[in-house]
Amino acid sequence: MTSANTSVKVPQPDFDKLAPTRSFIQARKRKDAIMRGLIYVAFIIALIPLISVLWATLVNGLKRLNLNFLSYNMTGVIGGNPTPSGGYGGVLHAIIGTLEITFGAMVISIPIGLMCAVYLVEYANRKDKLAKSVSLLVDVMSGIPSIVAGLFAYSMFTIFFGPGTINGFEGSVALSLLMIPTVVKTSEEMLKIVPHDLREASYALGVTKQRTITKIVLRTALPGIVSGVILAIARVIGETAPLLMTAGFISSTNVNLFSGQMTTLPVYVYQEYSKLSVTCPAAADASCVPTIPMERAWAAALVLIVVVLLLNLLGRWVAKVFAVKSEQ
Amino acid sequence: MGQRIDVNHLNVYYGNFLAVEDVNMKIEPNKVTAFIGPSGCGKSTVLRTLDRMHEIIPGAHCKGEVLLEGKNLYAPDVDPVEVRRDVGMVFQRPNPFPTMSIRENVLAGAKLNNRKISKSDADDLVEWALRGANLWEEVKDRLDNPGIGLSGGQQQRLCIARAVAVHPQVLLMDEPCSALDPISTLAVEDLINELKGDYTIVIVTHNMQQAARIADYTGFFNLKAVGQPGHLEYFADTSTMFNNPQNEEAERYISGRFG
Amino acid sequence: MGQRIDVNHLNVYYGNFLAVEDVNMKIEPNKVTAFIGPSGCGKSTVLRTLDRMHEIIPGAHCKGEVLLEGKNLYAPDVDPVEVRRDVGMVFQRPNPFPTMSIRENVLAGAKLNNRKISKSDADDLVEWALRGANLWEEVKDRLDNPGIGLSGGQQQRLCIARAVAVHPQVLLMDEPCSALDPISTLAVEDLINELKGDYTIVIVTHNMQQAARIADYTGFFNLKAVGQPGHLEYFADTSTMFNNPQNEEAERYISGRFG
Amino acid sequence: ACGDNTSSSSNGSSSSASAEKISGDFQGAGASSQQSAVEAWIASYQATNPDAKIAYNPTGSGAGVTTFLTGATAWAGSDASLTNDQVSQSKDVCADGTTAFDIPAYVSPIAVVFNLKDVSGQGKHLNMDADTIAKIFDGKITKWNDEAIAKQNPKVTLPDTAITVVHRSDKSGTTQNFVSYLKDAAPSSWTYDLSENWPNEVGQGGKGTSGVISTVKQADGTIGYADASQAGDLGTVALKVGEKYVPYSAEAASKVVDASPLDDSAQGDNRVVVKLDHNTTADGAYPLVLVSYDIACPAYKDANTAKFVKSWLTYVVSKDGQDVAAKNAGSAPLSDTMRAKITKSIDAIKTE
Amino acid sequence: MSSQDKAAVQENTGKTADKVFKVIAYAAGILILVALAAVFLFLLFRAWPLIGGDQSANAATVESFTGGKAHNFWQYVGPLVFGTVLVAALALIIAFFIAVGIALFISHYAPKQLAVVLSSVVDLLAAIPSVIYGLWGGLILVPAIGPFWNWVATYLGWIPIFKGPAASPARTVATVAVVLAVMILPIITSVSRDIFQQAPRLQQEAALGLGATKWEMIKLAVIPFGKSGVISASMLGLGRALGETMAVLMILSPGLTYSVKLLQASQSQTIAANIAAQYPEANDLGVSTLIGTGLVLFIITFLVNFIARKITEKASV
Ligand SMILES: Nc1ncnc2c1ncn2[C@@H]1O[C@H](COP(=O)(O)OP(=O)(O)OP(=O)(O)O)[C@@H](O)[C@H]1O
Ligand SMILES: Nc1ncnc2c1ncn2[C@@H]1O[C@H](COP(=O)(O)OP(=O)(O)OP(=O)(O)O)[C@@H](O)[C@H]1O
Ligand SMILES: [Mg+2]
Ligand SMILES: [Mg+2]
Ligand SMILES: O=P([O-])([O-])[O-]
Repeated sequence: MTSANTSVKVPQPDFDKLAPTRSFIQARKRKDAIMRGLIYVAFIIALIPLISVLWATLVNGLKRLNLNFLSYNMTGVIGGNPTPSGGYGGVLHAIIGTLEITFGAMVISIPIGLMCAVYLVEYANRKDKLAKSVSLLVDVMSGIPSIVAGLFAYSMFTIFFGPGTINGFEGSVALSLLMIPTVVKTSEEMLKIVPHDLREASYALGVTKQRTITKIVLRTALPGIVSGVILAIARVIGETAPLLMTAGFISSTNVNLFSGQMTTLPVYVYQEYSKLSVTCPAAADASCVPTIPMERAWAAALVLIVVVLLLNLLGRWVAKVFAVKSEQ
Repeated sequence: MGQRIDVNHLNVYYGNFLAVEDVNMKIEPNKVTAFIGPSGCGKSTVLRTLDRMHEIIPGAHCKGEVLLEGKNLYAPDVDPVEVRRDVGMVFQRPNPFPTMSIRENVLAGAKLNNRKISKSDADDLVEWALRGANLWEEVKDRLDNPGIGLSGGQQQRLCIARAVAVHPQVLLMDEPCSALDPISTLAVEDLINELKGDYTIVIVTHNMQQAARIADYTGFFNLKAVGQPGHLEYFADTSTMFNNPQNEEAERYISGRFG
Repeated sequence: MGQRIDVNHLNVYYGNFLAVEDVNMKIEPNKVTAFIGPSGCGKSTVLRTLDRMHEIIPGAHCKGEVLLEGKNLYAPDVDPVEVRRDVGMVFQRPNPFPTMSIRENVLAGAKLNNRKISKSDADDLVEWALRGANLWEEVKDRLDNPGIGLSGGQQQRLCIARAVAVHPQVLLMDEPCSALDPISTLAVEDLINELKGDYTIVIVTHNMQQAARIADYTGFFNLKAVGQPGHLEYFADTSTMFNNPQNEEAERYISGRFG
Repeated sequence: ACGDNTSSSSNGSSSSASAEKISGDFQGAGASSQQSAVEAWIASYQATNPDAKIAYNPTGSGAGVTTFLTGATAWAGSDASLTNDQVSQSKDVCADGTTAFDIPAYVSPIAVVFNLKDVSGQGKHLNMDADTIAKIFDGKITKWNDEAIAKQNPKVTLPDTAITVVHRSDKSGTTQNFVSYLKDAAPSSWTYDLSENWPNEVGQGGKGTSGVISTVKQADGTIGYADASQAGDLGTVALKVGEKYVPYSAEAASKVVDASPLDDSAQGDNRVVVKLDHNTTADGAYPLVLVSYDIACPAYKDANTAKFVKSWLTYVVSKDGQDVAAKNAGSAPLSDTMRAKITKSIDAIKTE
Repeated sequence: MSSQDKAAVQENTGKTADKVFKVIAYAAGILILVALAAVFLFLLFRAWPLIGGDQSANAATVESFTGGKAHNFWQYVGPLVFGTVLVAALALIIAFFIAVGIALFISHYAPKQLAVVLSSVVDLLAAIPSVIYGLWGGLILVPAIGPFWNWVATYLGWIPIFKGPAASPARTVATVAVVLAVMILPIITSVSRDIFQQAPRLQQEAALGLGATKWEMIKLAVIPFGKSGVISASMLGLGRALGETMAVLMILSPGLTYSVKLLQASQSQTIAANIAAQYPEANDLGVSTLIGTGLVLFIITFLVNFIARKITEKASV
């Protein structure tokens, strides 16, 4: 009944020869244990600096982090002297600036980045020249030094809105240049992982490509995309160099993204770090703190981390709400 | 009412590889047509050309005609999306949408197409489709649980319910029962029998008994050798196919049967 | 020589959900034992406890004993890796390694056990395993093509070849033929018959004819209701099971058979 | 606005200044050395002109002047005076065909700071002449107990520690003033061209004044130079002037500015450029100073800007302004004679 | 049967939306090209005086940047390129294995609860701004790591790259590489972890079923699946390391040599940090020169990504 031709000599492997030796089994076990060990060690090695960063920021930052620091800007702060409210200046203006500028960058880059990923994964053919160059250039774009992105945005705004134009949105444009490739790449990975079966199932129900993409593919990939976007925000929220040049630095609060200079938290940190210390008049009492800029720098760094943490939690929460339940 | 399908001189390619050669057949409306044949002979491939589903595989394309009620599916002005709305499909591997609950999966066809549907209609539709797929009793208390949490067999029945819920004219099934136990299989076969009053059904199966039980017509696919294209060797009504085949290859294949 | 398996008071849980309750059975060495039963009754679940495969599902755990030649698989000093070396497994869905060629897939397990396998030994092993899985003729000219490029049925046979190539003592198969056509199924059944001289074989199947054809013993699993745990309803030698079952549920299930 | 640190009493209209109140948004940019002083000036200035919103972006002198020359800022701060080229470019931004001018606004001593175990500390000095400093910074003297240093500091026991030179790694006016001092006062030991970048590969570089200071603090045996206000508890070097060793101080720095002539080669109207006399032997003068300028136009296209700049610069160079800066930024106040020259230029700003 | 009849009411076919969506997707793809072309052209435009301008003025600018050591643009940019690549490559080497290790730890070794916590910690760390790493690196790591580098210089000094004496304070390439490694570690980890977690269960079970140990299972079924993802994650990390500005600026004591003495100060500088350091005080021609170096950095990234892509393509066939 079977079509196996009996005249062909079927080789009979010698399984005793192929069986593992005792020592080889031990060696495999050892290797497994070693790899396990290495993986644990990698984890611990990485923890040391990471904990150190957080710890340093926490310890140094808590010294000046209080409600006063969060509710005032830097106007009227003279040297190391306390302000009328009893504080030493604060970061309210920088928090507002950071949130607005980052939000601006998100508004620009998430739609573009996501649609670009959709183009690459869902529409483009693998052999398509355009797609190949787009995805190559996305990689290249992710390597644009942030400072060059800043120069680009600055000159673009200079051309369109006159020389020396500096405002928050200009910073957003610079940041979006840095953010788009991260959004594209992480979204692309996540879209690729969505099983082909699901697209087929949807098409078979007579669903258009657009609806399949938005309702099945993007929906299934959503948790991954959200964490990708968080990564992208992380990539830009701490940018300093391009914002020095595009969004500027001001000690008062500016809530208008489209006009006037805007301070962001990283720029604030950097400027305070650069100031290092202030001079207290010889006659000054103990309320004048010569090391106040550095203390403000650390406190602002802590605020920055907390802002990032909150964004993270938000993203995590979104990802959880839309999570794909019990895969496979 | 189900629709008639005519396949004329169909050649299907994956890139440059000719997978199936010169298929010609007439699929009668409101009948069940089964495709049988050895693995790799192109049954799934041909099935997918009937709702242009192969087109989503990059490089896959076909030559020839597939006429649905006389209208060529491959005419330039035909939208594949509309073809697929009339021609439903159930796949070999169960593929419920992982983001959706059982209920949402059944309603997916309607919901994804932005069709407004009242809660009570939806409830009716869900129950009807799940009963048809013999899944209702097992899941009625957990309709809001994720569809992916079911066992393999349950998942496949869910997928059948989902396809049926769109109420297509033609229903294509690619080994829908290969992951089902006999009781579920029987239920699905009953469902197929019930549905053929309204639909044209084409089913790929490895189980010749299944073909013999449910099909009105059977197409036997074969391939001369591995790497060669598959072809439709013999197409006949089922009783001829199994009792008195006029084709030597088909007879050899069928006589290898058991059970 | 195959090994005997004794299952004593086995309860399997997915997290807090008791999926299978109090299973007791003796699986004879060098015989084929089949598990049958409706979908969701826990056949796959029990099968996976026989090589501790369920452990990789987070939260899955079991209580009770599984003795392999009198040695409890779940004793604290037993390494699941060694259990799985002696107890091979073929899965419901074909799962070749996608990055490997056909040849590499077959050799994957053997390479783990013996890295310094000579080219000619490897060639022999590949041919032997692929012939056993009735795949040799179809793929012998493209052993270096990716395994994932095969059709579903071919992939499953490749997976059987891969499992057999490790030459285990016990072979567990979870519906290995559900994606195969009759010819391949027959070949696999022949292979099982041939292998049982050397191995103990446990096979889950939906196809009662298959169980009747190849199994020496058959276990019938059932579940009282959905959401309830499954259990082993009846265990007997195959001819008793199919001709003269001493269990009402089993009889009802089997008499629902067809074909 | 939101979050401002204005005390409720000071922003009332109680202050009786007769001068017209300035209001509007005004931007300046430039030298980072002035930052602390400008912040103090802005805060005090706003106490009397609460409606003036002033932003100073410490982008650096070069960028500050460039921005000023595009017309985007009202004034610029710069550690270097304008070049002739820049003066002629300024025709485009200044109104009525006038050209920009520069005036000294911020004078600050540059301290040579060091960190040496058991030797350095707040207010402690080592004596050095320019030649020794030049040799140290050129890597010719590599040990703290080198003969050249020991000879000048007989009372100090110097350890056998290696010297680590710390210099600025970015382009900087501080560097330029420092090397210009070395070139003038020790021409035989310092032969490099004058530049804003550190010319040799000796020691380590730090970004900005803060980078230099923190590098100096981080290791034993380091020596660097930085704006004196940042010297903190590091040891500093007393420079040899004439036959005496002079530690840095604001008064000593003022003295050298007073003792220096104006640079008459500066082309353009109203310019007040100091040509520092690094070889001064004036008693108690400290010749290593940074003179930072404010740059403005004699006429602006926008009348309000002109009004602001005039009032702002007047305040900055006023005795009040200079005292505020001295107190909060450790700078050396301008002398009255210097102020007189400067005021003439400021008065030339047309407000109608 | 009646229920579906009712459901089959006339529906919006979505054909227009389908077309519009497609156009938007293509437009987004093309926008990337346009944006990049804009950046490139701008850089070229601003750097043009280097090529088309007065060469003696250029020489003067470069001499002012280098204190007379370099006389033309290429002499200036050469050591910068060397430094940039050196620092980024070291950072990637340090980070890569650790990152993949942590990713595997989270995806396959850690208990589920711990894995969830760790995942969020890693995501948080990926988001720590570079200016904070700059603060930490410059003020805390530099003094702390000094003794370690001393030890390395003493005992491993015979290896040329570890030639002593180790600089004190340790504002060296080695320290910067460590900081950059710490910075890119969470990025590589985060992406790799996501990929590893997606590795198909079926293949992992197959491997275990053959008697593979956990590590062998990872080698058989997880790493091949994740390879291209991990490579592209590394490229993401490398890209960030190549372009990192603030941390380098705040830590490194720069120099313009071709030396690989990692433990000595004032040996190398990166292009990005150099731009940030020189830009504020640069005149027009100086800015052109700096933008020219930016253009070179741009081209380096292009090449790195091009090569990486070739590798990924080969790996995924
Ligand atoms: N996506 C694809 N790309 C390239 N070749 C393919 C693809 N899918 C199938 N083929 C090839 O086309 C031929 C027909 O495959 P098809 O899946 O239609 O067979 P089948 O009869 O359905 O087999 P089975 O019973 O195993 O499902 C086979 O040679 C197969 O290798
Ligand atoms: N990973 C899992 N997590 C939770 N529950 C599970 C999981 N896998 C299976 N179950 C449940 O355990 C029970 C037994 O499932 P199992 O897959 O063993 O059934 P089966 O008899 O093999 O069914 P089939 O014939 O459909 O494969 C079912 O109720 C199923 O829902
Ligand atoms: Mg098929
Ligand atoms: Mg099962
Ligand atoms: O004010 P600086 O030019 O020295 O930074």
